[in-house]
Amino acid sequence: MKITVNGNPETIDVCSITDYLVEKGLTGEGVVVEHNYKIVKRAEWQGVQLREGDNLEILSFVGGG
Amino acid sequence: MKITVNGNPETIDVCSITDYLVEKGLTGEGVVVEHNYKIVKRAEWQGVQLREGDNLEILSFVGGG
Amino acid sequence: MKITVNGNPETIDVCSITDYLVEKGLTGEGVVVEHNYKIVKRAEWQGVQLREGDNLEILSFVGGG
Amino acid sequence: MKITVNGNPETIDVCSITDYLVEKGLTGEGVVVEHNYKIVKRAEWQGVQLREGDNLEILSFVGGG
Amino acid sequence: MQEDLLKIGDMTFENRLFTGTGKFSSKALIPEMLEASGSEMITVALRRVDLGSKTENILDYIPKSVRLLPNTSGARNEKEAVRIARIAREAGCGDLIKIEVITDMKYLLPDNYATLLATEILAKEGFVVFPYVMPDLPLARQLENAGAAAVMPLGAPIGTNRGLETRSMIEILIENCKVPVIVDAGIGRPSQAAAAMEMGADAVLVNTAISSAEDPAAMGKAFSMAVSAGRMAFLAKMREESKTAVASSPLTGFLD
Amino acid sequence: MQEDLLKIGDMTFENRLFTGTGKFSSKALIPEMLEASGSEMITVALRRVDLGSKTENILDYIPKSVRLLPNTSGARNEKEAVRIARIAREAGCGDLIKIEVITDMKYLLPDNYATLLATEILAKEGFVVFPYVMPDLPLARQLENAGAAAVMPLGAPIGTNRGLETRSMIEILIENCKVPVIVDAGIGRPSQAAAAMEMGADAVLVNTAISSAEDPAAMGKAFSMAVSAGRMAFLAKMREESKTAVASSPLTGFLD
Amino acid sequence: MQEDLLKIGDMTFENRLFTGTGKFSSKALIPEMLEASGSEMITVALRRVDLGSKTENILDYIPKSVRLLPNTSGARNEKEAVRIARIAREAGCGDLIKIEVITDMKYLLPDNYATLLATEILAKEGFVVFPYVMPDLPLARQLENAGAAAVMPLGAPIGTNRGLETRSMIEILIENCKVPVIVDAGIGRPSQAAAAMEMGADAVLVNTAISSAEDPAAMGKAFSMAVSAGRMAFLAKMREESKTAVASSPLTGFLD
Amino acid sequence: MQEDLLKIGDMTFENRLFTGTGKFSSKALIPEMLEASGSEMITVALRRVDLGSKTENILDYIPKSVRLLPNTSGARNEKEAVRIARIAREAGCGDLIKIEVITDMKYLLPDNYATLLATEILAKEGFVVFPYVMPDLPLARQLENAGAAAVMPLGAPIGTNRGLETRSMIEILIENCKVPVIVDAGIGRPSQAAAAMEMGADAVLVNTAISSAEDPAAMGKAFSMAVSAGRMAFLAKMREESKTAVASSPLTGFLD
Repeated sequence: MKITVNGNPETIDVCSITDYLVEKGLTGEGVVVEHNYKIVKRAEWQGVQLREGDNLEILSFVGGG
Repeated sequence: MKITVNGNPETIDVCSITDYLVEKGLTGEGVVVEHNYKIVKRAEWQGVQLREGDNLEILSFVGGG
Repeated sequence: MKITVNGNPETIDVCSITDYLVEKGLTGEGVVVEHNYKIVKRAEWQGVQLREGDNLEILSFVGGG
Repeated sequence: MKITVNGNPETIDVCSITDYLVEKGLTGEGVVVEHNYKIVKRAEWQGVQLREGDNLEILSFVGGG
Repeated sequence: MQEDLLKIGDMTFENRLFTGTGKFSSKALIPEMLEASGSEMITVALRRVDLGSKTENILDYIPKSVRLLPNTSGARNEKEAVRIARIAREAGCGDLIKIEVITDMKYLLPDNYATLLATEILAKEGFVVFPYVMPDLPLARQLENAGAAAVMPLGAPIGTNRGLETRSMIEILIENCKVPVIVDAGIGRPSQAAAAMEMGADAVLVNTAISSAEDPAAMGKAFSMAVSAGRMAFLAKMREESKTAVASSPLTGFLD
Repeated sequence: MQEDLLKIGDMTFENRLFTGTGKFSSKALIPEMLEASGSEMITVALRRVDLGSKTENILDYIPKSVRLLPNTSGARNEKEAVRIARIAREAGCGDLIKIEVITDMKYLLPDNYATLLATEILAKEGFVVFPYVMPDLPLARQLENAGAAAVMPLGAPIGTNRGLETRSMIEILIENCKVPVIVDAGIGRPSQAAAAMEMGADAVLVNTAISSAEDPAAMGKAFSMAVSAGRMAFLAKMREESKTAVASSPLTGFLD
Repeated sequence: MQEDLLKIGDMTFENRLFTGTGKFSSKALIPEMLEASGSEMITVALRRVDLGSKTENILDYIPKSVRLLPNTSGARNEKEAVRIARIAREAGCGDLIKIEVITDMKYLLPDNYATLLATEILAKEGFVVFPYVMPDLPLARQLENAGAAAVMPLGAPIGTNRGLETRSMIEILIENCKVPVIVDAGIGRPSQAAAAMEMGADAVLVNTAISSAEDPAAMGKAFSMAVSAGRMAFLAKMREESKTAVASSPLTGFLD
Repeated sequence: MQEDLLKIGDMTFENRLFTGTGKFSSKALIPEMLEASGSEMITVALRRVDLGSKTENILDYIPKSVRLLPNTSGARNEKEAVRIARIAREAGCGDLIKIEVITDMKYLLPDNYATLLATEILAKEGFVVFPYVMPDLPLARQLENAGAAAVMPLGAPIGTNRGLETRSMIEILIENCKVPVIVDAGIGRPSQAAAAMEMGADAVLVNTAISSAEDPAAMGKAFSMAVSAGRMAFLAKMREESKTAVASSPLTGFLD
């Protein structure tokens, strides 16, 4: 199915946010996820199944002043 | 009758704004009048009769930077 | 005969300082002459005959701050 | 006998520079003595007898920038 | 050198020194100062007439040829500023208004945001708005969008005579603003006014330093000359600073 | 305001901007600049005539009404300075001499002591001596005792346009010198010249900033106006700086 | 000297130098710098993960003992700032947020009013808000009323290393603010950081000058020492400047 | 960072802050200050013993590990300076001498030429000479040729706390002198001492600002840290100032 991640289209198999992040190796500290424009708390990642057309924003900290 | 001028109570005889200003010698350039919190154009001064309880603000220019 | 003018050797015919300056077109205001390391006043130029081995410095004003 | 010490007249009994300094309690480190306008090394204090009319300068360090 | 006119709204000015009527020991000094300085615009404030004493009318001391720039001094928020502006216009001295909203009574610093709000309202009503503000580029751009005719950043707190303390922020305004930048407040010496003009400021407004000088007319003339000098130097293109020296006389030894 | 003349030796000057002939792109700009600035004294240097090329005489470009101040540029010690001074006088342009002894070729800083020695000799010979020096009060007093007609401290290295970098030392000279103090070298902007005059300097000498401007005549006029402005402000007594603000409009609220 | 702790909200800091993670040539230099400087709080920014490349996590380079101060860089208005702040908190690094709303892309100057609006919203949501602003007393007071934990005025535009260009406006903030004043942006040299502390600033935030130095650890230590030195001098009460000299040695002649 | 030692003559110093013993409210504060600051060299003056009162010996308050730098204060010409230097050496505290010849009693400015003459004589006699002078490159070169071990230019008149007023002239000394440049006099704040070191000065001498602080020990430590910070920054290579801003956070919008 098709979803949008950080602005880019992507095709994935049905899975939870956790599954997706694990696959991408993005489970580290400081990673934040917006699912369809709503922040999803880390504790709830496992429970959220991604669906066709969903929008994901995956963010983390970078150097800044 | 009693009116308020620049915040102070005053007792005057019935008259127009013009009459009042003439008496006070305040007809010079740059004088502005608010009658009951509304600006009254110079041209209309003559037509406005002061009434019991009216509020007058009489202003003019002073030194300022 | 040979003389030195402003540090450079020159060969000239016998003549006075005035003759030399006239030939060079250097008679204008502000020109100063040292003859054998002594300043020669303008009034005395005519009287000084140049000799073999003489040293002349001819100076004038230029732009400066 | 009379001598001058640091610009002031003083009357003392015959004695050496050392004797004088000991009496004044000025034997500490950093004290310097000029006797009749010549510096006297510490080692030579003992040998110098003060005479009528002598001039002594006794100096030491003070606070300064 | 061809004519160099300052355009603000539909007005043009030859003299880039603006002045103020505050703090003269005697009103009679105002016309002398205007004469000596050649200033073409001067500020005035608005207050209640004192019915008790017979106070002279300051307008009688300002030649008709000099533009009046009423200010909104006394305003503590945008509402009061708007009210004062409307009254000032009613006084029949034109559409110019210097917006001055001050909440800080110690340093008399303007409230930039209230000034922006008042500017939006008054510009819509056809006023030619001169907002007096802290030098702040993002705000200045909002003032331009709101229809301000110019921006008047302060050089230092009013009346301190400390000059261009906010220099670097004003330079940024000058570089980026589309409307004229008029340095207002804090300028205490002609050299400071000249420096503002050399930076590229469009004009300077000086009140205290002139009106409280021992000789206001002479000081007004001094500021006027300094402003012209700074402007002329700006137009005549000054050279940059150089780290090492550059000889003005030939560098050769005398007889080399 | 009554006349304000600068006296140096037995000369008097109305205009307190002195100028220089160095570094003009064309000599023809010199008379224009003198005309525009009204400068009453200008410096020149002395060098060997170039016998090869037909060089024009700089004196042809300086109106007789303007005083010539020959300098001793090129001198590396007091002897050379004295020799150059004597030659300059012989050139028939009067007794004025600006002593300039430079040993440092990067920053062109004057050698104060050699300058003092040359001043002693030349003052005795009847020269009107203008010593160009590092600002240094003890030295300035020795120069006065040696007969200097004025003291010319540098504001910054020659030609740097960096202005009054030595400000505090110059202020001390102004406060303590009996002879006129003329700030020379380093002044790059009219505002800096005005600031020097506001401090109480008696005059300013500007060469590079004027001669190397795109428009020397305009810049000369700008400096002249700035110098007058600064002088006028000095005489009109400016107010001190104040830490906190002082209102120029009534401090009362609008309707209080 | 007894302990001198900085309190912000319910936090306390011994070290008054705050640092940033921007512009290090290698992330590995960050822990060295933190070790050398002893800085107890450091800023970070938030961005989309680059799914293409395997980028290391900056948090791995920041010891747990050092507080994280996420900023809202990238926000162009209050809405974006609020959104970034909420996401940052969700990242599990606490309630601190440095609000940075920038509309001017050349000088990167903050939009004071948008920053005020974001502060109001976020303070209500329990954030400990550090607003980065142009130094402006009236605005700072509104920030205090809005619940800001501190005020962070800029000394000069970000990354310019020009130091305390806004000095006089910052002094006014220090004198009048109830919350801590942290000078942020533009500080390029330890001496400038020391000067800010001597003025009475509560802390200084330095990023570029440290991270882009040839030796960031050494520079971090230099800034840390300078900040302590300035603070210590502020507490030890320095003497005022004096116009004339005051001898440090006895003024008498040697043998008087 | 490897060791960074200051070498003067055959001495080496780890700490680049030199101090003075003048104007302490109590001599007992001197050892505390030396302890807190870690200063390795301190100045003293020489005067007639007061035979009337029992004055304590200042040397009792200076640890043997700290070098003594006697000055020639009180000298009004080179002869007196030489005489004082010889007496000081006789006192058995070594060959170091700070030459201080002052003729101006208001600003206490040194007489550069008399100082040069004294330096020539004393260097020949084997003294390690520290001449205290007005910053003046041509003179500094003559001092080097005369055998001075260092040059000590003043930043501002003694005791004024006005800092680096002569900054640009000192920068020229630092750039061109072969012997160490030690900024002496006028430094009132740690930030000023740090700035001197950032410029590349080899050391700083501070007396009044430390001894007349409310807490001399704390102030001594503050200056010592500031001097180290400035030196460290100088060695760690600071970046230049930049006219426009340079982002420390990614310049992209948050979600771009």
